[in-house]
Amino acid sequence: MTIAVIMLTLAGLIFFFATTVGILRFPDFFSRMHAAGKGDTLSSLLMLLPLALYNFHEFDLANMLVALKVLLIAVFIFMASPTATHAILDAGYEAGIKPWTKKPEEESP
Amino acid sequence: MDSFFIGIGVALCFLILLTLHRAIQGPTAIDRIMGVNVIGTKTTILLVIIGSIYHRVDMFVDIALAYALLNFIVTIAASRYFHHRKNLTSSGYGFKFRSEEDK
Amino acid sequence: MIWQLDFCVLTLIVICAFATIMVKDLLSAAIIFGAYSFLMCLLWTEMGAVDVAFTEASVGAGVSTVLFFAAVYQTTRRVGVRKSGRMLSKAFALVAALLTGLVLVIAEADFPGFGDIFTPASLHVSPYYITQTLHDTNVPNMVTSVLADYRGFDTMFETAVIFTAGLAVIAILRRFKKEDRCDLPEPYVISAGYPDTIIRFVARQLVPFIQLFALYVVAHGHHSPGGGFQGGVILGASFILLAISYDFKVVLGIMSERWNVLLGNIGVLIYAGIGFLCLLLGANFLDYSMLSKILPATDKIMARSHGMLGIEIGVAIAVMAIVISIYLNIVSHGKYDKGL
Amino acid sequence: MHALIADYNYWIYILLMMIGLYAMLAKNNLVKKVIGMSIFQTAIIVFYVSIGAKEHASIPIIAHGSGHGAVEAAIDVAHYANPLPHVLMLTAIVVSVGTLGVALAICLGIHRRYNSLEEDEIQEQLQ
Repeated sequence: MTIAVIMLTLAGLIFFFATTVGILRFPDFFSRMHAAGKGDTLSSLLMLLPLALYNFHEFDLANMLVALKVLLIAVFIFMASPTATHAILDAGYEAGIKPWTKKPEEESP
Repeated sequence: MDSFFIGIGVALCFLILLTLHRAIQGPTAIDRIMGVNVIGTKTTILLVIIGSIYHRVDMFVDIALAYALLNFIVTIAASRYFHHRKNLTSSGYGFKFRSEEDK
Repeated sequence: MIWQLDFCVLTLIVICAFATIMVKDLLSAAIIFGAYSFLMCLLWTEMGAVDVAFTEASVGAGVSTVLFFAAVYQTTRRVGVRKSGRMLSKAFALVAALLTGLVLVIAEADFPGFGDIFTPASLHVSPYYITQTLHDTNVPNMVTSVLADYRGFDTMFETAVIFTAGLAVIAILRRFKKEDRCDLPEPYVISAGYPDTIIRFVARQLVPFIQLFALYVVAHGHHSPGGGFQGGVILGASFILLAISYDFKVVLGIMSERWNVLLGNIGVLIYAGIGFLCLLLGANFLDYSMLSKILPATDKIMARSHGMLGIEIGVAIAVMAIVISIYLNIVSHGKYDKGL
Repeated sequence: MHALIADYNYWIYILLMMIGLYAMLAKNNLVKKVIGMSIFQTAIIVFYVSIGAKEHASIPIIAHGSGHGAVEAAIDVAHYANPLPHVLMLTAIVVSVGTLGVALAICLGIHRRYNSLEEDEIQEQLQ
């Protein structure tokens, strides 16, 4: 159990790190949003799952409730985070950010 | 196990620092919104981790849930701003936007 | 307290505060201030102040940031260019801030260390609260019992302060001209802006759960962090979510201005009314133990617990109404026509 | 190292207070001043909550304490954080949102009248 918790947490941390690198290194808003939206949702699940598991060490009604609540956060993030990503992307598109292309001097006058 | 979780927490703090760079430096305001949203998600995780360190997770999940919730509301509110006011920059008053618009 | 996290979070907070002050765009400042509040919430949690963290998460990170957005939306994002004549006042401000810092640093040498068990603050009355709360009130959450029972007067007038703030916002902003007054709200007005189906759908699914969660926070505040303030703010935030994702008038259809002010009144009156009820039953003001005379099957200890629940409900109603009222007034500039 | 842990919170609160005070005094923009006020408030809250923290202490909620009238073994005071600063600061945070609302309402009222949020521009119009 402990090994599973550690492995999943480290996997979540790696995905968080990838998200952060993506946010820092990608060239324009849309690609950064791509990293933020996907990596965040996945890695939050990967982090919350072992935390739920860690609290479920004894089979007990109270522990089960806590584990379910932790998973409820994951469910909520899975509903809210893509919507938030969509909202931000839509706002960026409406505000007129131009997507990045490989040859910016040809695309944008 | 506690020291493992503390290590994870410090690592997440470091990642928050990196994301904060984007949130502070970010060329446009929308980049900042994105950065703050990502910080919010990381902080939600950190709250549950702190609960694990205290061995009282049942007391911390409510905070984390409320937190995820209000992070969502803040993000929606911030993005709705741009549906009504379509200027990315604050009318060009002396702010260093090293952004795409300069090209 | 976990000092490793303490160091990291405090450093991040200082960076955030600097950035908030330095950035030359009000919307960006509001966004970074949101991040600042998020990190503050983390700091409270790490120091073990879960109720404070809950309040900060709902009030600071949620509602204040949205209020800043609303204010910037209604005014301008522009931060003016620096004039050369202001260097003197800037220098003066810097000197004043540095002097304050110097005085505080000198005073800081006498402070007890962080994490010291025997600080003066935790010596006099606080051990009584910690040891006696279960015995006196049967409420495991000391913060709730101190907030609602031992220091009930304090909280009552804090609620009154919130109510006064709501009234002040209405008095400053609300415009009652005939042409400004909005007509009766229709239930499903599509706004002229962007009927964003995805956001609307998700918000419609989420709002009932948010409100249920808020009621749970109010009712379960005796056993876990939470209580009237937090639950009320989350209830208000659910209405704010509705106002943002749908139309402004949908919220007005559910919770009109008259109802808002009325609910604010009712909340404060529930609080004070329970106090006067105790007075009528022969106890002191806000001494809930006498409520056992009228509540069925409760002894004096449980009566205190139930009395706390009653005033938490009152606080929640008042705070919800005031948060909605402040938001609606600021985002529509007092005209109640359309919002963010 | 130990001295650093003992004092770090207080240094940061002093720093935040200085930042807030500087913003309130020096910034030309009214909303920036309001943000400075909020930072000042949080600095005070940091101070209070730091006072209440205890080393190796749990959160101020009694564990397994819900059974009616059942006061088990004696509760160790050092085992729970001090709840009193938490209560005071909890209400302070909620009041801060009230003051924030009023301050922003005043800013909006000023902007309606003078069409500007800058202090010097408003003063020019006043003269």
